Amino acid sequence: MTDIAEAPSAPALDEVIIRFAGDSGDGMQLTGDRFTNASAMFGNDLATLPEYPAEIRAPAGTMAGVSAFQVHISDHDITTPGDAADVLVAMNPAALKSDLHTLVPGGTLIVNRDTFEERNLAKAGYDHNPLDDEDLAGYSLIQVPMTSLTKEACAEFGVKPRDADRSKNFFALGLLSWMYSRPIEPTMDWIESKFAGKDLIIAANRAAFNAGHAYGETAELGSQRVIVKAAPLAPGTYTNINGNTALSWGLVAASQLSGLPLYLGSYPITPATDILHELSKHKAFGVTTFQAEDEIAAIGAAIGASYGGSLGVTTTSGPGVALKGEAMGLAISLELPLIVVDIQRGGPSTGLPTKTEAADLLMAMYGRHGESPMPIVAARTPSDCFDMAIEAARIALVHQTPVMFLSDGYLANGSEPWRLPEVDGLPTIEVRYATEFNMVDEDGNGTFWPFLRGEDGNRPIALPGTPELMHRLGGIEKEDGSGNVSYDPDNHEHMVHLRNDRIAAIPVPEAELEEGSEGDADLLVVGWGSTWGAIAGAARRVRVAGGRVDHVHLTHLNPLPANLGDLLRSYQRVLVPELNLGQLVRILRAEYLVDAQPLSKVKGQPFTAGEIQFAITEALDGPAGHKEGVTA
Amino acid sequence: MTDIAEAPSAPALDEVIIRFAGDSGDGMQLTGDRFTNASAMFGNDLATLPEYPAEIRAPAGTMAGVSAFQVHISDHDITTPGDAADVLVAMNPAALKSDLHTLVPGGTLIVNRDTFEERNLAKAGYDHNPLDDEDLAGYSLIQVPMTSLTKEACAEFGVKPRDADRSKNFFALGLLSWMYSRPIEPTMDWIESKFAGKDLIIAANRAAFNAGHAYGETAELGSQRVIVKAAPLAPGTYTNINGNTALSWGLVAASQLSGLPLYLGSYPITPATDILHELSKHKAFGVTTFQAEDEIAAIGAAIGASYGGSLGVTTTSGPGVALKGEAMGLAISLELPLIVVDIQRGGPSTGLPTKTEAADLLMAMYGRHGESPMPIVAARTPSDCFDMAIEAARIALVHQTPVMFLSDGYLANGSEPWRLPEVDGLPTIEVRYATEFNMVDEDGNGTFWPFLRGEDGNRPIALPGTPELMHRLGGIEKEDGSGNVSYDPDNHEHMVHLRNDRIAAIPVPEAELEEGSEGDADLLVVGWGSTWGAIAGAARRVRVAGGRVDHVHLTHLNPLPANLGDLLRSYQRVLVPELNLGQLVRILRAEYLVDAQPLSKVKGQPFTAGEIQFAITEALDGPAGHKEGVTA
Amino acid sequence: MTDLLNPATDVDDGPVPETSRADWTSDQEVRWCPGCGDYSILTALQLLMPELGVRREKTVFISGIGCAARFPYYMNTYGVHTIHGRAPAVATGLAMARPDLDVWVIGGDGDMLSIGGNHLIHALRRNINLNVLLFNNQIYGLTKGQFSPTSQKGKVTKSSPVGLVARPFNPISVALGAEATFVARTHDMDRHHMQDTFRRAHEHEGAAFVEVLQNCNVFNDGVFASITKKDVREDMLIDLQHGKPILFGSEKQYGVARRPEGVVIVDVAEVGIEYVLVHDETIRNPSTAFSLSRLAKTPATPTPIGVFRAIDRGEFASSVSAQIREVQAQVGQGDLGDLLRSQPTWEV
Amino acid sequence: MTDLLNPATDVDDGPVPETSRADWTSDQEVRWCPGCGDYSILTALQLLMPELGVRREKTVFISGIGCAARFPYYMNTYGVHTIHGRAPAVATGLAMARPDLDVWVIGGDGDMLSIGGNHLIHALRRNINLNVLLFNNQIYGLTKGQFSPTSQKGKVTKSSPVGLVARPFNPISVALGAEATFVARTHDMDRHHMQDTFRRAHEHEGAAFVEVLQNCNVFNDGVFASITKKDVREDMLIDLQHGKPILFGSEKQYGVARRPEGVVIVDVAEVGIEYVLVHDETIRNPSTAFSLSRLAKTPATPTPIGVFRAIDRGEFASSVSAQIREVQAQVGQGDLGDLLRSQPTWEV
Ligand SMILES: Cc1ncc(C[n+]2csc(CCOP(=O)(O)OP(=O)(O)O)c2C)c(N)n1
Ligand SMILES: Cc1ncc(C[n+]2csc(CCOP(=O)(O)OP(=O)(O)O)c2C)c(N)n1
Ligand code: SF4
Ligand code: SF4
Ligand SMILES: [Mg+2]
Ligand SMILES: [Mg+2]
Repeated sequence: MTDIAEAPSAPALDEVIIRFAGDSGDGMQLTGDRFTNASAMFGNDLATLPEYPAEIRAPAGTMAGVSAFQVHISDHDITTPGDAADVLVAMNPAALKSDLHTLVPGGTLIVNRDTFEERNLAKAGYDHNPLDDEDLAGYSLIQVPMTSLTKEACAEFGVKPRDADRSKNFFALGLLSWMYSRPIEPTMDWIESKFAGKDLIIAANRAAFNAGHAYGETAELGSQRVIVKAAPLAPGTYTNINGNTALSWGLVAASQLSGLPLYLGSYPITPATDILHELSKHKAFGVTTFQAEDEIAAIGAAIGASYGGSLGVTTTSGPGVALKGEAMGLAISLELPLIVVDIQRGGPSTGLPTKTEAADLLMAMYGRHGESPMPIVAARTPSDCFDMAIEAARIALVHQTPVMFLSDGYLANGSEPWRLPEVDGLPTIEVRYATEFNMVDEDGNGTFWPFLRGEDGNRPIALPGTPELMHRLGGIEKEDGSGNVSYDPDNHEHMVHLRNDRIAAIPVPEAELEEGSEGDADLLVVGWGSTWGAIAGAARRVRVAGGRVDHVHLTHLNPLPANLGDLLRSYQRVLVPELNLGQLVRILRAEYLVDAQPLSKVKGQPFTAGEIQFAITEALDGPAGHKEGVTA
Repeated sequence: MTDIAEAPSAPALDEVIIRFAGDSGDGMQLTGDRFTNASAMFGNDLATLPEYPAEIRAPAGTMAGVSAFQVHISDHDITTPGDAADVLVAMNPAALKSDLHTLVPGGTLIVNRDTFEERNLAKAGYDHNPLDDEDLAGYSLIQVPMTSLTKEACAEFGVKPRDADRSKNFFALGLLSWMYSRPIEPTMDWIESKFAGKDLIIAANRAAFNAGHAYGETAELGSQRVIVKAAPLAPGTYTNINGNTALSWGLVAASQLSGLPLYLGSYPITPATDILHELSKHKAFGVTTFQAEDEIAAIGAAIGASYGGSLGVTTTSGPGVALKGEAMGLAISLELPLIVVDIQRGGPSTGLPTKTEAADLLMAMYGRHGESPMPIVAARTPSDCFDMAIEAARIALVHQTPVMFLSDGYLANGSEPWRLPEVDGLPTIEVRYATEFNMVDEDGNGTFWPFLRGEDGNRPIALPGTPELMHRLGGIEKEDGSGNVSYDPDNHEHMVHLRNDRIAAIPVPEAELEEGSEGDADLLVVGWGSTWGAIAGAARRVRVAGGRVDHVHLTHLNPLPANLGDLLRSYQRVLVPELNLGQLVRILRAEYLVDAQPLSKVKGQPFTAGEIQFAITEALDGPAGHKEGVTA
Repeated sequence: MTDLLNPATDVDDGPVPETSRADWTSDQEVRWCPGCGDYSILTALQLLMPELGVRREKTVFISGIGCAARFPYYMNTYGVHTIHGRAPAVATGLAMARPDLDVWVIGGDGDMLSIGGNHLIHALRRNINLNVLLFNNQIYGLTKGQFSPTSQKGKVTKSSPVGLVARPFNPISVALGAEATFVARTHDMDRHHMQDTFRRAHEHEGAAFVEVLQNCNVFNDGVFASITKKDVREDMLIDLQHGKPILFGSEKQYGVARRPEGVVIVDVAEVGIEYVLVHDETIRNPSTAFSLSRLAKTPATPTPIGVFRAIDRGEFASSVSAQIREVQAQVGQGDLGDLLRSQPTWEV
Repeated sequence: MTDLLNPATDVDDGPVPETSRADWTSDQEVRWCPGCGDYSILTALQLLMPELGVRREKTVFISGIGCAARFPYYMNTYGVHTIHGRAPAVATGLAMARPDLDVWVIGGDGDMLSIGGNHLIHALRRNINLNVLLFNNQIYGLTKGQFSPTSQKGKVTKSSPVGLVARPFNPISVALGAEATFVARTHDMDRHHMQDTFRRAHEHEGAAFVEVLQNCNVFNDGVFASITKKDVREDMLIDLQHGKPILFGSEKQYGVARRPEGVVIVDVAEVGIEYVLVHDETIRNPSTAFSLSRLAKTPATPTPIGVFRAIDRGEFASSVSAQIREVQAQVGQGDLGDLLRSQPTWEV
């Protein structure tokens, strides 16, 4: 934990939610990221929510171009990036206009005053300067001429004003770092290493940062300075990680744990592309990445690699999954391991590519022709993507099946502190291949039957290259045992049931109530995926207010935990918050005939804890087993 | 009705089930087809079940090469091709071996004795001649040297023995026509017109047919001759039609009724290809057929044509639907009319291409990313495909949405007599396009908003070519009203709900109990698709035996009929027979929380009435609302 | 029954009104990065359209997904921004259903040569009346900088951090290998050349394929600079002109001549002008055009631009409707009642 | 941590055992129509394999769907009958994961040029080590007789009852347009020519593309008869032989010569043998090979067979693993603990 020697006496807050908003060109993602990292190094618990436009660079200064980064830091364990911001940094009028609604009443509003001039105001659609508005009276408004102060500060290093302009985000970062007593070194170190060799840029960014810091110190903002103490995290080594990185590392880990080379077949698509980028860097681990011509080729190649003995993975988002349906059916029919990663985004169709949603669950369950069951796992937090990637690999490799891994845009890009696991403590994944005959043919000679199952119900996989075990696989119905093409009606029925049963029989952990649950509350909230944080936060608040609510969070969506039916039936009311129109809730109702009710949000944004808290409170007040769903 | 002057005194049967089985090269489909047509012309009610191998021509004489055609003819209204055959015609040993199990105990077995020689016996895997077996004692075995008799008969017309061999199926047809007192003229006429110009072939086929007929007359088979009288069908003009033809004609009719040109974008796939073939013939109706490079291009082109003002249709089977998911999402987002036809077949993956199954319902419901609802209709009999094609077009065009049409291999190839509808009685489909401004812009000028909905909730479709109404559509989320790209969270939520609600609000007919149902029976059987005949037949039998069972058959799977929930809840027991592992039943359970139970068959074959009868009887005996599904 | 085929085709709309660039400009804010080459292509087209004598309402832009594919939003015509790679397929259906329309297909190198490669080559093979503009920036722009099928071997991108292994497609060669009847190349730095090329594409009956070299200044800046920058163009761009000897260089000192292995660049003074190849777009055999497409392997050596090939061959959509018309001429308009009675029937 | 890349590559399996045709024949009953051209292709390969000095267990046949795609079932090797059109994609993954294997891809003209066209051209462009055999029967066999992308214009099929409107792909031209490094054609009537061609494909480092003219006697009987029947072959097939003048005819009286528009057929006596083109498979510029691919427009005029092009260019899969090896040589085998600590960390 880094020491903040300079601000021992600043008043302490238990948490704060800060939102940086500016033009896409203003570097807000970087600013947020740096603030987050400094806070992480300082020891806070935290959660982040980056939000950026679908355009590469929407016209500067417009509403469409606004990019924002929200970070929640605290001295205790938190689960979401926060419902509303305590502090909003608005780098230009468009950012003010688009994001003011995210600021709590009475919150601190820091604006870059220099940008509130005619051209920018017009681009944002203001016909006057909102800084003069009464509306802002309800906020604690701090106007800072960030651009000009940055230029001034940079001038002495010989940085041209135009170039200096690019450093104004470091001014904002410096100011906020002062206000929240963040450590300085991590940011300085990062600037040095990131821009190594570009001395002028280093100088400009440092100067801007320092100017911002000094501005806080000197400009009578003294009263604003607070500290958010480190959180009492479990001892260990921490890093701040986002979901896509955690997922990538989890796949690398699974490769190491199983002893199989990792093969990624992928086609770029937001918000999954970063996994391709990340894994492309890890050639040292023998990782092969293949950017295919399309999503179908990507999964096709992953199937080919898997057939050859690699850990075959394909990563994509909803539109890509919609294209891979037929190929997944092939992997199911071949009974080959494979991981299909879906980083869900707003749909349907192209939808909202950079926004989050979780509306692909039913497609994951049913989006293939014929009876083609496939296990599904879902991560709950950014760091959980690491564990679930290993779990997906375990299921795929041990049970010889394609597995769907569901994440979403919020987990993919959001980050949290992660206590690094002990590498040696990670359980190995045992993969066995056939190397010998398992049958005797009519003439009494040894032969190999690729579908003659062992006790575990698995078919023997003989990798190409294995002497004597040559055999043919295919997507046409096959005779169980010999694997020969078979049009026999009874065999087909047997195989359809077998494929179904073997997936249904995959052991998954029992559903366990989340911390704070009592087991006999008035309401059970059932969640899956990235809603974990918001539900957990909401449940806490409800409990604090005296409400009795329990929470169970599903990591395995297919098969479902064996005890889930009993668990659900033991509650009078079941509420299922989802970032869709109610998908898991349909599965639960069909499976267990319980009157679970949906809580739906489809705005391209994660739930806030407040939204779920409200719905829980409403439900607690309402009749048990009520009929109508609620919409956040 | 054709008169059978020659056999007035033959004893009458109320129905008979005949199965022709032989090598793929023996022309069994044609034989069955001709027998069916003669029976149809004669006035019987009938139902057929063609079954052929996936190979074009599997090795002659082998089990894999057996092709069969079952036809059920009766003097009363029937609904299925029959549970088991009363008569089996086996043209070779392989056919006997593979199809004997379909013959009722004591049934008539007619074999082509000439083929029961060493080579053919070996190919079928017999080490002796089964005609000598005791096993056959339980059947009424008629051995006819069909090959040699055919050759003899043909010789006088100068037909070479090798060529004559090809006519032996007409010998079988002649023999069966005699036995069941079928009219001769339709077959003779057909031979003349089919082989017009090929005099030798005409002579050979006629000679073979006559020889078979004469054989019955002379060879002491007198006792075998029976008659199945005409059925009391409603007056009208009838034709014998299969599902794919009916579907094709229904699409042509929908085009005429809506005044929109029909555009089919398709890629060949069994068992849907015949629709492409059929529609390719109907250029006189202005039908455009486009065989695309793949399924995605096929639906893409259909969307393009639909955007241009055609009735856009794409036809395929399960693997093709699995590829079209992303494009369907586009059509949903664009709110454009489109029909997606899925002729379901055995799955998963390549599965059983020539066999029937109905396991694509959940894919039809959910097989797309994001919230992308789409209406679904399903045909219940071959001729119903005509009506449902018009219904699908009506929904697509009036409600501006892609519609999924579910049929299956059994409906596609099976046939039944169809009373032709009055063309003038078919209801027209009103399609309206925007031709004028519907908005005023900031400057007070008229402008066009492509998503400014009318009272019916439909967006105004302006066809390209319409002056002044130029606008842009896209799959990115759009602002309701203006249609501009919008990343606004509230607008997205509004649009997701809107797309869902507008499909949910499509008016569909109330669920009505089938004939014979009483409304308060002990059990309700809920069916959809091609199971109609078997369920109806089973329900009749149960009622005859004193059981109380009702039957409702769903033609609209999404949205479901408004009264369905109440209907289901009014029964103690609900049984849902499906050619899958239980798909509709999941939807019903989730939707209505009723303990509906599945009855599952996945053998690549339709249900027999007997199988369903058995399950109904079991269910009637069991406790109400029991937990475990049954498997036929 | 009524004649349902292409009802819109026969309408006489009177003379085409005069239009200006503004008439072809939609009210949508353009959302490319400042400095993106796509802007100049847009300008070129918006300025060209008024000259083509076509109606805005008869003009449709169809695109897939990518930065390039945003194009339709900015044209005040009909337009559909479809899904990644499928624009040629959607456009094919539209062009078949509506031969009266002028259909343009816009897409990037990823959109049309990676995921959409198959639709593109089949559209070219069929020779359907589309104007296909492929904006080749040798990168995936919208997804922020992965290599594309036209990226140069060795290229370092986000998905090829130690350099791209595969060799790129040459879009002109691909098109010619796919039987394209009109194949051309232009670039975003020369508005007039773009306009000339687009005009020719528009005039072509059948599928017209144009590769537009386009600068992505954010993820692949300057990749064509060594051939398209004003000061190097004379030496680095070989402007193909029908019927003229293929010459380039400030003094037209270089030319293109046939050699056994294909065409090569020669010093005119050395070989003599009579050995310089005279460009003929209309040779039915695409071999010479193909050979010209192989002149430059990377955008660092002299590169031909202009029309490589332009031949007449039956247009697909009109041939399809002609078949329908022919059948109708022979048997008349279809009658639904007759259709239902076209199989054997019987009366009860 | 262990080296996970391609573990199977390094094993030394000792000398390759002698095999016979029977060893390469699986126990599956062959299920093509009697008389189908696929039989002779199967025979050719089963007879060739023992001569190639390869192991059965190191040989994999990957196919899509179609009659042709049934092929893997009949070879006593490893094999996967995948889904329609995707064989080149699946094979690409396998060949990348397992460079030790000899991977063959089999498919029909529909499988590989219609639905699978894009995967094919990308596999050829990347130059991945696959032996791709396209059985071209100019028809969809398995679905019972629709036209394919290689069917001749005007062809009457079940889906083109009044004649096909579109013009076909020339598979050789498509492959050359897609940067293929090995391109050849053979036919099902000449076992020795098939074997020579397949052997060459096998020996090629990179993607080897072979078009096999194949008779579908049920749905497209005799479509190649006018060039492949024994008695016409001499006059109708132009056997390309590296380093030899391209001659054909019973007395080698015809030859192929260059002309401005491409290569053409000439009367040797008229032009003189010195003007006859000497075939060179190894020219890096594919223009001449492309030109040769345009000699015959329909299978009714003299048609070149043999190897059109065979050049060396970096193989894809080995380049990809070489990159990995290089990184490993520089930074060592990855360590999971280090990876987890590769971002800034802090201790609590
Ligand atoms: C089915 C699908 N796959 C992937 C994507 C993601 N995606 C959007 S644009 C694009 C490629 C962009 O490159 P290019 O086509 O060259 O266009 P540019 O942006 O360079 O103009 C990709 C991969 C998508 N939207 N849909
Ligand atoms: C996704 C999908 N689409 C369509 C089909 C149907 N199908 C099977 S094989 C085939 C084409 C066969 O033609 P070709 O590839 O030329 O092989 P051939 O049978 O002629 O050897 C088609 C369209 C399928 N199995 N899967
Ligand atoms: S990313 Fe590149 S191609 Fe896309 S808009 Fe920006 S500069 Fe243009
Ligand atoms: S249909 Fe044609 S290609 Fe297929 S097996 Fe029969 S003859 Fe061969
Ligand atoms: Mg690009
Ligand atoms: Mg073929």
